[in-house]
Amino acid sequence: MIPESHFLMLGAALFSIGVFGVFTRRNAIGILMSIELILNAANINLITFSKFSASPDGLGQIFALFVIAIAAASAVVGLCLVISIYRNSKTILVNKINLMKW
Amino acid sequence: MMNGLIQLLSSHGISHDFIIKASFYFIAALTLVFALLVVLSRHIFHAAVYLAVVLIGIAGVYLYLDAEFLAVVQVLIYVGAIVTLFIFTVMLTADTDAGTFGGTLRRISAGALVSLAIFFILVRVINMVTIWKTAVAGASVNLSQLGKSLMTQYALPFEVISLISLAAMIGAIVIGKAEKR
Amino acid sequence: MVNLAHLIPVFPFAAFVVNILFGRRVKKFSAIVSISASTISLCLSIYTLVCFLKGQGSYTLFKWLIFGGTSLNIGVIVDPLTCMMLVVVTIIGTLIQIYSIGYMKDDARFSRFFAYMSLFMGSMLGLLLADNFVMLYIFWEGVGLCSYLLISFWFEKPSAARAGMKAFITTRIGDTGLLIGIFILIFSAHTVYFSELGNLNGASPLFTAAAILIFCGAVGKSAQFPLHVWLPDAMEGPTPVSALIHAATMVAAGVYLVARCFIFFSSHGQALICVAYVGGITAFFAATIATVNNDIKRVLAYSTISQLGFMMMGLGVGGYSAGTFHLMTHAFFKALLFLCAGSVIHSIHTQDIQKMGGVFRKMKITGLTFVIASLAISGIPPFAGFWSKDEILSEIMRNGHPFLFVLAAVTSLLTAFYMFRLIFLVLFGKSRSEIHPHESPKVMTVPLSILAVFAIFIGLVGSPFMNNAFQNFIYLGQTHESESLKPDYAVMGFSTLLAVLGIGIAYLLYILNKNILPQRVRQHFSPLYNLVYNKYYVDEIYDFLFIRPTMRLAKLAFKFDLGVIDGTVNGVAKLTVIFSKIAAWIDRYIVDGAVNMTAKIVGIFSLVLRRTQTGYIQTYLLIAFFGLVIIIFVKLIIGG
Amino acid sequence: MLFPILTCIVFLPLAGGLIILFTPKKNIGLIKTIATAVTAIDLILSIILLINFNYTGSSMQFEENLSWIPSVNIFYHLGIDGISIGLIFLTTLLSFLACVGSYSIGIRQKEYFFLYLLLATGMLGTFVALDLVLFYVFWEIVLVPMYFLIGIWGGPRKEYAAIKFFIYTLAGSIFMLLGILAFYFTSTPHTFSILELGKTTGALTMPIQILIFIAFYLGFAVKVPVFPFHTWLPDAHVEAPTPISVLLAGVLLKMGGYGFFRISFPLLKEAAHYFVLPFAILGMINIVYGAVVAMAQVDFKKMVAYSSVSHMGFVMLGLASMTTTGFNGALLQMFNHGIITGAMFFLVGVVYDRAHTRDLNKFGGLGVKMPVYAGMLTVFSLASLGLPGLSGFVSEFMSLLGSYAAFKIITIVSVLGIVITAGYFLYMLQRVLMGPLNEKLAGINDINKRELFTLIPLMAIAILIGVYPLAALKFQMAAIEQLIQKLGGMIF
Repeated sequence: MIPESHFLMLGAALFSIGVFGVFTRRNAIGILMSIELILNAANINLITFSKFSASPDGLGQIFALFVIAIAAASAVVGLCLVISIYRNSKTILVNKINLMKW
Repeated sequence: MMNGLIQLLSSHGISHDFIIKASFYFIAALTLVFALLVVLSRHIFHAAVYLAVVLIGIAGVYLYLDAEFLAVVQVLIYVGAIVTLFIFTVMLTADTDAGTFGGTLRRISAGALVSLAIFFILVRVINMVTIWKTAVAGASVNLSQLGKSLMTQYALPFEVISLISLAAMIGAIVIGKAEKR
Repeated sequence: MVNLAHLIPVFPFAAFVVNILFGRRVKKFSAIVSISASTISLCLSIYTLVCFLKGQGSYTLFKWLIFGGTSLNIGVIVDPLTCMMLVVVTIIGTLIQIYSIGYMKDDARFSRFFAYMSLFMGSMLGLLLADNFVMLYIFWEGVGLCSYLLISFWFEKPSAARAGMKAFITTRIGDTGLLIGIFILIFSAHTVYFSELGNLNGASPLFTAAAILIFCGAVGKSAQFPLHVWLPDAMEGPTPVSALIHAATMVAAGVYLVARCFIFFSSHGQALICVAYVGGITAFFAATIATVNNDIKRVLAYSTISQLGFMMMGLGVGGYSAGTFHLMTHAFFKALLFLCAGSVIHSIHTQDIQKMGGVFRKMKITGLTFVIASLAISGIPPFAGFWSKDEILSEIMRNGHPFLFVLAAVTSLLTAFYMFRLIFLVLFGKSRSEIHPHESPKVMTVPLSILAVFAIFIGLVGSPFMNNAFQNFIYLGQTHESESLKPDYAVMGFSTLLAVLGIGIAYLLYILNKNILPQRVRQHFSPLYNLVYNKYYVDEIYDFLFIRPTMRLAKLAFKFDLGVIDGTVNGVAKLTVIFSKIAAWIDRYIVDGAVNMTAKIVGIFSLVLRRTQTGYIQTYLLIAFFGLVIIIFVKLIIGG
Repeated sequence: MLFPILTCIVFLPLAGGLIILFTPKKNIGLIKTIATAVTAIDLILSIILLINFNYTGSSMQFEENLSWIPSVNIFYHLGIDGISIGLIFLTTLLSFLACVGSYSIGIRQKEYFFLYLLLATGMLGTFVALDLVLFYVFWEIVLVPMYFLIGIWGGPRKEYAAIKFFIYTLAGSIFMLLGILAFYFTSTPHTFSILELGKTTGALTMPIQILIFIAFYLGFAVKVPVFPFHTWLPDAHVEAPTPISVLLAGVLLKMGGYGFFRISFPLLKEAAHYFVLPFAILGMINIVYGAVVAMAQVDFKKMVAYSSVSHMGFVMLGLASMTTTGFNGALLQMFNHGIITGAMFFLVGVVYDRAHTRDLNKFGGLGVKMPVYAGMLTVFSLASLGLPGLSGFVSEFMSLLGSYAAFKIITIVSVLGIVITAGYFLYMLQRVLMGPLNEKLAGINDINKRELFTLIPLMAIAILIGVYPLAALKFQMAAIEQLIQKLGGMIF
């Protein structure tokens, strides 16, 4: 059997790639994608734990379901924001959107 | 469904265990590569496609974790709905700015450094944690059990999730609507 | 025989209060008030004399002051010396006050004059009656005050004001000596009363010092040698004042004091000798100045100093009765002399004898009394002066003081000379300037004639013809061993000879060849003449030695006070100001500097941080995660 | 004593002051009547005090003792004995007369009379307080109004004089505060009361006693004033308005001397004996130096100020003598000096109001134009130069006599000081009264009824004490005797 830590390694790797993506991506959508990656990494961990630990009724998997639902909701909202930003300032490059900058 | 596939392969004389391991590592490597591509690709459209591939890979990994329902759900929702949504958005905002990826080298290196650091920390933590060593490989969870617990024990979160989805929908419509002058 | 002695000074004081308070309204009447007061005192003193003869002694009245243990009671001393002085002072006082009605008739402050006169009478009588040193000192100063007030009576004249001040301060210097003497007596001898002075026989040097200090008080008051400068200037006051105070009574107080503590002095020999010599020097010294002075009153003033010196000499050689006898007789004829001079000045309004001459023809009575008085003072036999001066001369001879005897002889010669120089210049010869003398009014001439009678007959009281009644009276009750009373004819003859010689020289110089001889004498001995004429420059010396340096010292002290002490105070103030400036500077640059520095640091620091606010969300996320990483990393290392 | 007479005397002026605060500013007449009435009642009270004060007892009389700050053991403790009775009467008398004398104040009468009454309270309080803290409080209360009184109604250099006065006295009083605290901490049952401290003085070791004595000395020496600290006095006097300089000279100088009598000597016996010689020398310097400097003065008021320095020298001398006569003389000298110098300043005020100058050379021949004034000035000048028959002589004579017992040379030098005193007073009389009339002052008119009213009582007292000194001495005899026994001085 595949040892449980490998799955966790995979999750960790995905997580760090997602984080790297968030830091370096200049495009708002790119950032959102990276966030999806991060969420999936979390899901992997959840399911791994539900499989290897003695949780009775697949708690991890239920939780993962919920995560997916929320991820979907957040993605939707994020994208709408991106579209409205685009409509306002014709760009979604993060370093151009700096109204908040003092 | 996973066991069926394995039987199919083992009959061809490759030992049962080796097959599982090899296939898993292959899928994992594949996922990671495409994940990197998502992050590093110059064109945002390519990134979206690569994202889809990564998500399918992850679905595959779920199978190894005896979470068939989730794999299906993953593929169905994530890839089907969310990635398509991304692609729509990309189309809508066809930003002419070339080189979506980039930014100064300094920022990239800083980002890389931080993410690597996080990765090492996580790895360190994984190795440190010992409770899993004792845990025995739990029985797989069949779907009906999942459905029952969802409806009985976790009814409240289930309702909350529905509310969140509703809120997200309304929010999206409101933001998406063109402002009246 | 109830004791009324203590009432004697009360009446003059009452008259003083009346005149001072109601002076302006009562105007002329004030003279009557003060004269009646002094006549009452006269009767009382005669009454006290009579009581004394019947054996009434001194008595104490009430407690006045408490020093720690001992308490000081006020009392009255009634003994031969006091009775004699009381009678003399009241007689002369009354006569002079009558005289001054005429003299001061048209003066603006008539009532104030009489007020001061009765104040003087009161304090003089008080002084005579005081039975202890403290009371004596109080009236002593009181008398000094009156002389100050009366000398500077016409205070519009600055010279009068200065003379008054000079008199007061000089006598005051003498009084401090007296005060210290009293302290010594109170502290070491534990006694203040004259009666207890007798039993201080222990001749310790401290008591001798006390005796000399007390004598120093007498020197101040009786204008003896070092402190005589004030008497000639005191002539600024009206003539009756000079007559009463500066001839008869006050100046005699010094002699009275020495006589009063004669027992104390005699038990300490050195003090007595010192008295004698000071007296001798003063007598001779003053007589020389009198011979050349041209102001009629100043001549008489110097003659008073000389006669006082004579009395001091008498007492000094141990002649208690001789001294006191001369004191009594001198009081009469000196007062008479002053009053005559007063009436002369009153009529011709000048005091310079060079301008006078031939006054006798117009002022018969004044002239005659003037001559009688001069005869008395020069010591011509039948008159008073002869007997008392002769007594002193014989005493000096008997107690074996050759040098003093020569001094006394020369002085009496000079006395006769300057008196008759005065007589010839003023009364006889031609008047040297257009003066038109006229006889003084009755109110002035009557006292003159009464005093003239006294001047003639008072001497007989002590003469052998009335078997030395005065001497016995003075010594009543006390054992008197020193004086032998047999008349010493040799001395009598010698002194009469001296007197006649003096008069002859004066006659020779001033009448016979008018002013040839005096001029020639003057040129011949000009340096000596100038020295004597300028009163041996004593005033100038004093001024140079004492007055100017004190003023300079005062100014110096004031400058010192201002400069140094105020200087230090202001210096301290400036110092604090400088300190505060430095403190302000420090505060501004260092403390403030530190504050600004921190501000700058914070500024720099914030600049650094500011750069992180790039506006990219990613950088914020990066920093956040970076923080997370560090925290976990540290936790891991430490957590282990 | 059921009726708290002392508290009334002390706080009546303050009450009057408060009433004045409420009276309208314009109504000057009312203000003046209130002030005069209050001070008059105060005077009557102090006379009542005098009448039923029993001379024989040397202990505290009319004592009032309430706890004020119990936690720190401070009591509101009042009481008088032979030493303070005379000064109380002097203070009430002078404040009444000076109040009458203040009618000539032209500006801001309301504040003036309020501050004046506050000052009166402060002064009275100092003399009756038997608790060190209460004493210090009253001591400071006196400073503030005096500062304003000099600072606002003063002459040309008033600010300088006021500040100098204030800081000088304050500096001194700070040391005094140290002394008080030292007393508090060294006394076993931690008390401020002068009486208790008096009983337990044995406990203090010599060096502590010396330190405390020096601390108190600085506080009191500034007030007396003693030689090096006297330069504030002439400035303060010259610039202060007449009635204020009367109070300043008449009463404030006595607070220093009183301090020595009440605190320094009885409570610090050994230290007092230790410092006797410097006291005498300082006293001598005060007398001679004060007299000499006064001789050189041209300003009338400054001359009288320096004469006060000289007269207070006798107080120091009397204190140094450690004999009953010396102490009696010193205490009486304070009383007499208050009366005489108070009158002198009134007289200076009279001339200043008419001629608007204090330069002695500008006067001349006033005797003709102002005979009554001339008489008054002569009497008081003679009193202050110590002419027998007037009060000045008695106290000077006793102080000198007392100090002669202890220090022979110093007394002799001080006696010479008297001659110089006679010198500068007569020199002043000569310049002011005698000589030709100065034409500028031709139109001058004589002393008026009100000014005369302020001077008559003072003259009466001066003559009374001069002629019959037992009248004043009998009050203080017992208290001085007891103090000397405690100090172990000579009963000479």
